[in-house]
Amino acid sequence: MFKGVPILTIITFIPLLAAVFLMIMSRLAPAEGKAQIAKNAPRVALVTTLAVLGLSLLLVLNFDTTTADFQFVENVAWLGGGINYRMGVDGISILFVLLTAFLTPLCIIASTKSVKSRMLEYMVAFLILETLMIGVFCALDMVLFYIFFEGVLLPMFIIIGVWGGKDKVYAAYKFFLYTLLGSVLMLAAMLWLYYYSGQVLGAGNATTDIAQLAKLDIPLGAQTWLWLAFFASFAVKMPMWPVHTWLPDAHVQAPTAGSVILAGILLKLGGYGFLRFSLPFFPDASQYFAPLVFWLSVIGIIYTSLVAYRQTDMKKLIAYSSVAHMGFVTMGIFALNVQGLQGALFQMISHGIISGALFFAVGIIYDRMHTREIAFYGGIVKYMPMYAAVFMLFTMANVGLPGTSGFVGEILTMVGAYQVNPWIAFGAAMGMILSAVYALNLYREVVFGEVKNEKLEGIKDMSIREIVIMAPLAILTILLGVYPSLITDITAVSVDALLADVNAKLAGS
Amino acid sequence: MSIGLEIGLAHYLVVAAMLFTIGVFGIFVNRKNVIIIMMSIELILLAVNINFVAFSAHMGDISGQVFAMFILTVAAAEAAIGLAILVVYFRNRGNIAVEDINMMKG
Amino acid sequence: MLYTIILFAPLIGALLAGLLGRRIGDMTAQIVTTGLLLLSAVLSWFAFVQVGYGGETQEINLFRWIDVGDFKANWALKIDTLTAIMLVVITTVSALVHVYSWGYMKDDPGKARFFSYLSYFTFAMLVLVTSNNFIQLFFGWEGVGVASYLLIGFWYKKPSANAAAIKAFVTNRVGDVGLALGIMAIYLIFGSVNFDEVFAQVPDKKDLVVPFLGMKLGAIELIAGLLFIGAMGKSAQFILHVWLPDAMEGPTPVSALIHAATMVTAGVFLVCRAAPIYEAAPFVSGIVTIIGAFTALFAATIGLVQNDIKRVIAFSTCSQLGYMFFAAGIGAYDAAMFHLFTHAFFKALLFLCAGSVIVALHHEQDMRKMGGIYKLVPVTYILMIIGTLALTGVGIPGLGGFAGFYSKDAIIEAAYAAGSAGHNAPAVFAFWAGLAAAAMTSFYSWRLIFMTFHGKFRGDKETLKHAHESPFNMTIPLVILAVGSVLAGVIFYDQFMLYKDTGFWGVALPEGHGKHKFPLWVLWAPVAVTFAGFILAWSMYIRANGTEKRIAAQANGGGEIFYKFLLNKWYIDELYEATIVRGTRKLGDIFWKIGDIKIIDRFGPDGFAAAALAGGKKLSKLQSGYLFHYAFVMLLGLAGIIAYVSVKAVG
Amino acid sequence: MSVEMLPGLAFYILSATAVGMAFMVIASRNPVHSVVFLIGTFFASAGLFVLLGAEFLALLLIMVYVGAVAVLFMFVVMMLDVDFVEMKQGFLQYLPIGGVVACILLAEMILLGAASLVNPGAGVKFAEDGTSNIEAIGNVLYTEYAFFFEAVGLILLLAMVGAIVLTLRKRDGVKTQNISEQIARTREGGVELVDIKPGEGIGS
Amino acid sequence: MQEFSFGQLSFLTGELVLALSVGELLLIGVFMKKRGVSIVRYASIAVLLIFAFSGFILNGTGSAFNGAFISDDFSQYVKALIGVTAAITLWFSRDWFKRENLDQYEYSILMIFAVLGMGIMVSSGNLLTMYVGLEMQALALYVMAAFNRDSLRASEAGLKYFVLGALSSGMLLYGMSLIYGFTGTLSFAQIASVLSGQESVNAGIVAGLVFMLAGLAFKISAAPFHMWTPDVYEGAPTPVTAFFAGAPKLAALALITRLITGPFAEIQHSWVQVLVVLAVMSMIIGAFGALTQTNIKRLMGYSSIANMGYALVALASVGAAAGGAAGVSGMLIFMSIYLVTVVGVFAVILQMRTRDGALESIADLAGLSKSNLPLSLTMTALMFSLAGIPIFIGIFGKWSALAPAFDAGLTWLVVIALLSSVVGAFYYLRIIKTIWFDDQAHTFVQAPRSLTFISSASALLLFPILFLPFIAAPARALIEAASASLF
Repeated sequence: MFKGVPILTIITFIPLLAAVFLMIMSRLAPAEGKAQIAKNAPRVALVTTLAVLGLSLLLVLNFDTTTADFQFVENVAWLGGGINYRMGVDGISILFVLLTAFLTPLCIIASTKSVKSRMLEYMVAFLILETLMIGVFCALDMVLFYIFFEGVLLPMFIIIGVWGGKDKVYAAYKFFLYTLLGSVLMLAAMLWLYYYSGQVLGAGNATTDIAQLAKLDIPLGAQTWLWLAFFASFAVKMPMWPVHTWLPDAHVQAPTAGSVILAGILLKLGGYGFLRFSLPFFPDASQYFAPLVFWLSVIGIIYTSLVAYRQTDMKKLIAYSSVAHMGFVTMGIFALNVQGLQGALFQMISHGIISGALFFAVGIIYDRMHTREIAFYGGIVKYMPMYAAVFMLFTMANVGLPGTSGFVGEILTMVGAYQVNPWIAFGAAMGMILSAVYALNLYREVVFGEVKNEKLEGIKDMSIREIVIMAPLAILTILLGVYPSLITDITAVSVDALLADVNAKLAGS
Repeated sequence: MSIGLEIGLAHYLVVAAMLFTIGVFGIFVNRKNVIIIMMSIELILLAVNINFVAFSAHMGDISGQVFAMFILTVAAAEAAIGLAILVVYFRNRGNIAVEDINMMKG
Repeated sequence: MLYTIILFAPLIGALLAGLLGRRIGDMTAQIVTTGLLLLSAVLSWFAFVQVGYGGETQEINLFRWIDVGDFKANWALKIDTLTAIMLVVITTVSALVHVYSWGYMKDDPGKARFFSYLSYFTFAMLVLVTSNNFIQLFFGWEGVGVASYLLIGFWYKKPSANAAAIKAFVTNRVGDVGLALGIMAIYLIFGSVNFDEVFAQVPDKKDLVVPFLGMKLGAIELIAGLLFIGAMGKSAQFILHVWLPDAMEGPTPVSALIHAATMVTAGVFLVCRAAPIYEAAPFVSGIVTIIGAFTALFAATIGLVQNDIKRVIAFSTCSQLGYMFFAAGIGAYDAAMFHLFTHAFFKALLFLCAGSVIVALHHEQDMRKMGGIYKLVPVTYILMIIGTLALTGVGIPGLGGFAGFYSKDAIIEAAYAAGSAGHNAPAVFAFWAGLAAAAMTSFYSWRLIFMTFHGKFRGDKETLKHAHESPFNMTIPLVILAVGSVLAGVIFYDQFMLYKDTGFWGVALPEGHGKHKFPLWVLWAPVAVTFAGFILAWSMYIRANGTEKRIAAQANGGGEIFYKFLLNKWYIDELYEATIVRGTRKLGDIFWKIGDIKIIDRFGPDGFAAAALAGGKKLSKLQSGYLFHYAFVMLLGLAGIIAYVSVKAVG
Repeated sequence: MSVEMLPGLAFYILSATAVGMAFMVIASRNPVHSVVFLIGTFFASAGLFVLLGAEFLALLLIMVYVGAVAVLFMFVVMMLDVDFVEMKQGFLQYLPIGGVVACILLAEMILLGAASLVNPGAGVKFAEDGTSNIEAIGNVLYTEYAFFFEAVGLILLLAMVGAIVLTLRKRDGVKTQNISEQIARTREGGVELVDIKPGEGIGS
Repeated sequence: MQEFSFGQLSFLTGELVLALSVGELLLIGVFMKKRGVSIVRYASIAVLLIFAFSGFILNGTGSAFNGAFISDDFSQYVKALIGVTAAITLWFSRDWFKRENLDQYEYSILMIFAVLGMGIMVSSGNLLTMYVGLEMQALALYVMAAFNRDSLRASEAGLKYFVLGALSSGMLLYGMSLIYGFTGTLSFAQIASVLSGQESVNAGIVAGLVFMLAGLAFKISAAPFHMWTPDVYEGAPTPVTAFFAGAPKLAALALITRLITGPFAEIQHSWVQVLVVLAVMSMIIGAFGALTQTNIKRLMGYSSIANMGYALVALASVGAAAGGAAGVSGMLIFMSIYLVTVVGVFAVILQMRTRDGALESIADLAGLSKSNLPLSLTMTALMFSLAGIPIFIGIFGKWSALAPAFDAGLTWLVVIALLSSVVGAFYYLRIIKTIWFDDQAHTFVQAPRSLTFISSASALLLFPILFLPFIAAPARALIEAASASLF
């Protein structure tokens, strides 16, 4: 269907074009017309992102799940020196494209009411953000990947900083510099890879093609350092313990949609990076460091779950729980077996949906009461029964209840990890208990109980707009929990190929 | 014959080095007067000239002397501009104490 | 199709009532859910006959679920006798509870929600028992946990209800973690999570030793142990029993359905389902026996002194579950299942009767404020007596008796048999513990009857005026259950226990042990201790205003140490509160306020930022603005570089 | 003392003078004295040039420096009318550390420069073919070095432009005649018609 | 000895045009008074553009005056950049000077002189050429720094710049004299042949080289010869600072490139060390020094110090056997992008003006995004590009500059560079933060079209224009040809 059509480029850059369009319109408009354009900006953004969603769906429908090759490949000479504009998707990346395309329109809908100022800029930032996020998952060139990967920081920085809460500046800085620090080490490693490809393939043939680089046989000593450098970046992005502290701050300060994107997509960049770079490029180092990752993951799961339990701010609690859930992802990835990898992929997608939904849920009451203090609330089920039901669903999904998508990822990653080291699975299983503790506690404090705070009297239940946001998320949560093959069928071949590749390299060295 | 009076290239180079050092020294030890600094610069250039001429004479190659000549010329131009800047500064500031030239720092 | 309807009818009911509850109204929701469940129940009996008597077992694959590498689990129905029994128990009790709730929840504003939860619970429980693999079982396992959480916390305004709900869920989760780990171990060792494939391989892996958490364990023993942890959580066995008494915060029908008849028996079901594994794991089976027996005893001791009517029954449940476990532990899976079956009837009956009493007394649950109301609620009184007779296992060996008589005695006899076969100390312990618990069961059951229905009324007189017998929709289910309590033993004893002849169990359980000959004292001992318990209760609570005296004594002195120890449930809640709960909170605080803020942030990002800024300040101080400094730095740099290069390059 | 020793002796005297005077340039408190010492330095250096056989450059040095640069310095010193009394203290304050660095630098320069000569003792040569120094320079200056000559000419032009830009001031209030402006004067520029509204005057 | 022919003059067409126009323009300026100022300015811009592109148009490669003046692809490319940036900075200076009452035609003339000097520097094939070029450039810049002669800060900047610049040219000259003395020639080509014949390097040559590099390091404000930079950046008139930040740096870097690929290619072990030291110190001092700055021009000064560090990393890797051409082209790519960026940044700074006058404090940018969205977007793009945050091409500049370092075995240098860039990101972010997050401080007056055009064009170049394959690839081919011509 898409023969000869640069569909990935189109999907990636449509939002950017829309952003440029909005900016130009606002620039050209007379002063009194500017307000009008700002008012219509969400509509433009919504239409655009829905178009992207539609195209992404078409893309997935046209995706051939029987091959592990990259599909819809584009390859254009670009910056020279072996740096080409290479785009393509495989089973590992395509779902992230879809996830991004899926979450962004919801964010836009959610923001139409909750964002009070500078609507135009907000929409532009989100559209740019979408381009970058989709780009990350489509990029098959290291430089291109880096550009998208890091570029994401920039609209996010603005989003947190401009539309954020009280300590937005601190949070924005922390978010930005923390992740940047990790990423520059990755950049150093990328530069080294580039240099090394020149060494191996002959001068002048140096390349940044991910597929070609994956074929290189990198010496063991170098692998160690390179792996650590990439790890520095991805671990911060994930985020893994102990480099997670930026996340709660960023989440708390970011506007609702920002949190959704942050938890839903940005955290996945790290996991995706592990799959795309660390494993195929440095299989030996990955194996060597797998225990380290395991322990960090498990410590992270337990530690952050406990911390989450003590939070007094809803968003912070969910943010910490995100860290814990990402622990399952890293654990699964470095189990280096089918269940682990598939589970990690699944967990990422599912967490994208669930945590997104939870942040939306917090946003719904935040929009009404303008506080995220848990203690402020209580008993809102009385006025918001529908909200309570939806919130319950996602709380349970967050807890990893079977039948919701949260379960599948957790159990698969744990099955994967158990095969390597039962201790790890045991530790992660502790996280299962603790997640119940903090999630249900949150639910109890906010939703159940008597209405003690009179400000809560008559708080309105979910509006149509909010239902429109939550419904698809709820449906997907259950659908994926009941029929996870929707995802695992798409990822299976690619994951198998990745594993085969890694194992072949491990056997060879 | 006394060794000390056998004059070779090295002697000239040492003299030039000393003049150069004095010039440099003059720049950062002087705290009071910018004009002295300007003169120090002339000393540095003089040291360089001695070097060039000595090498030129030593090798019998005239280009070193031509170079020195151009340095002289440029030095004159430089002095002119330097002094012009100094005059401008003096007009604005009212004195030329080196210790007072620290409006911009940090 | 039959089984599909049985399974999904409750789900449909739950969804309709839950999602559209407010649109279609409470009444419609009630009708829909109850109707669908009745349908389900009727079909279940049909299926029970088909499977149990017709020997028709089958597996129905619905659709794929998790399918990753070899890790495959389908949504499927596995129908064998074990399942069929559970189907009957679940749907029947559930249907009756639905009906009962029409009356019990009459004035509650959240009726649709309540029925939705009930149906949802039934669905989850059905999924659990019809599963053909461990993963689906786990789905049901956790599903019932959630349903239980929702139902315990049904009255969400009550903080105690909320706390109890969370406690139930979290404690269950602890067990679930064991189960999950067990499933992972199963997958690792057998390469599959399907029951048939796993059980078929058990003999091959008998001697396999695997490392687990630094220990070397027999693979099968390990799996059995982990699965049992799951079972302990769900079935409220000692250590993980703490949630069950608190669960009584929920509406009484819930207690009857979930915390007596069905969910709590899931653990027993699991052990029986995994019988091939436990058969191959003698050590863990011994542990199961000990824990079961100890729980039977332990819960009974606590039951002796409780004052909340529902709590007494709850501890009784706990105790009875102990019986089932030690039966399973000694290999008498048939007896365990039989007791499960009969217990479902009389325990549900007891709970619902208690509910009837509670409703009659305007939601008063404290037995100290009851008394002498048998005339006001005669039906309930009679039915409760029946339930008590069934629970305490009244009957005459050789002639017959109430349901409990058959099943409980079967267990005690099986324990004796296993113990007397030698080399089975746990079984011996179980036998004596079982007897002791039987005595206590009798005591606390009669104590309950006496305190509730006899003597003088001790509560608010105003309440007494409005006390009335329950409506029909509440009493009819009671009657049906009472019938079951009386007859379930008699009718099904042969099928359950003598299946060598009937072929009732089919392939669902390992080969049974056949009929034993027991010494006469073994046959009579349970009856004897039961009678002893009754006499003691009567003498303490009926004779000469016993109840009032006791209550007065408690109010004055608080009783002796032993009494307090029992009343406070061996102080286990307090122990957990002091260690685990507070430890968790403390640890969370430490990690957050010290770990994250004082260590990671302080030495990480904030520290770096501060250091960089300090460095920047130093550096800009060096930039003094003075010409001579600048020149000096240049010269210094020049001299330094020359020195460096001459060392590096020239040498 | 033989005649051969004369150049050597002259070198020592001249170089000692040059260095000494150079030191006095930076050490003397009065800038006027500094300028004088500077001139002395240049004279001594010119002597060294003569010793090296670069007579033309020696003359040039004196002409350019003494005749132009030093005079310029003097001119500026006088013009700026700096308060000389203030220029007294502070000289020795930073001397030690500065001296150490200067000495290190000097040592390095001598060690790496003069001491690394392949033949440090070799004397200087003079033009072999007997052409005089000025002739030799003249031969190449406008041929081989014509480009540089032109370029340096531009630098002088630049210096001129620069110095003028910086220092030339048009003073206000100094009336000069501008003929072209006077001739180009038109009615539009010279006459202003003002529409005076009643009661406002033309004050504003 | 090569005979002089007029054909050789075609190699220096650009320089000749500049030199000849100086006289004409001076006359125009003198006689046309007020009107002459803008005529001279536009004429100068035209002349500078002719200078920039004459090399490409005539495309003559070769050398004149016995190899003293070299014209090759490298010099053509660098001159094109220098000419264009000079023309742009001259163009956007107009408004500022007018408003400050400083509009004088001499400024254009000085600019031409400076560019002429740079042209000579870039093309030099001889120590004397190099010196003449450097001095011409330097003298013009001294005057330009103090151009606002009624401002104390400008004259102080000029004075500092002059004194330290003279000191540096003294060092440079001293180095030259040593080189001359120890190789016996002024010509680059002959120096190279003398050095290639030697087995071991004479310490005098090393010393001479270090002195020369120290002198040149001053021109590119590499630490520890950077001290003048912040002060002069702050004090000089803003358009002059804009000019300082770009063209002279490139010219001096090109000169260093010429030295290390030409005469001293054989003794790379001596200069690699120097460049590495300079690079490390520059990157660190540039990064940390800027952290506490409040004046945006000063901050840009430190920023340029840090950026020169990256460029030096590229040059240091020229010493590697394999990385030579890659190092040079890395430097050229980096500097090309850097020039685009700084021109843009200063175009923005020039727009910081209220009715009361020009502003230069970072705090004055507060809340700019509320009052002037296009300008703040532009500034954001520029800052992110400088910080090396992708989607702007700045990161590719860094990539190109740092990649060759691996060939030279300077991995740790890359790591230092990248880590220091994180520190650097901190202060660039501060500007962005001020623009977007803070409450509005001022409303700037409407900026002239030239400025807005330049600033937004620069931002657009950083993204997306330079990313377009059909622009990026030819540009890179051009740069690679330029750097290949040195080897």
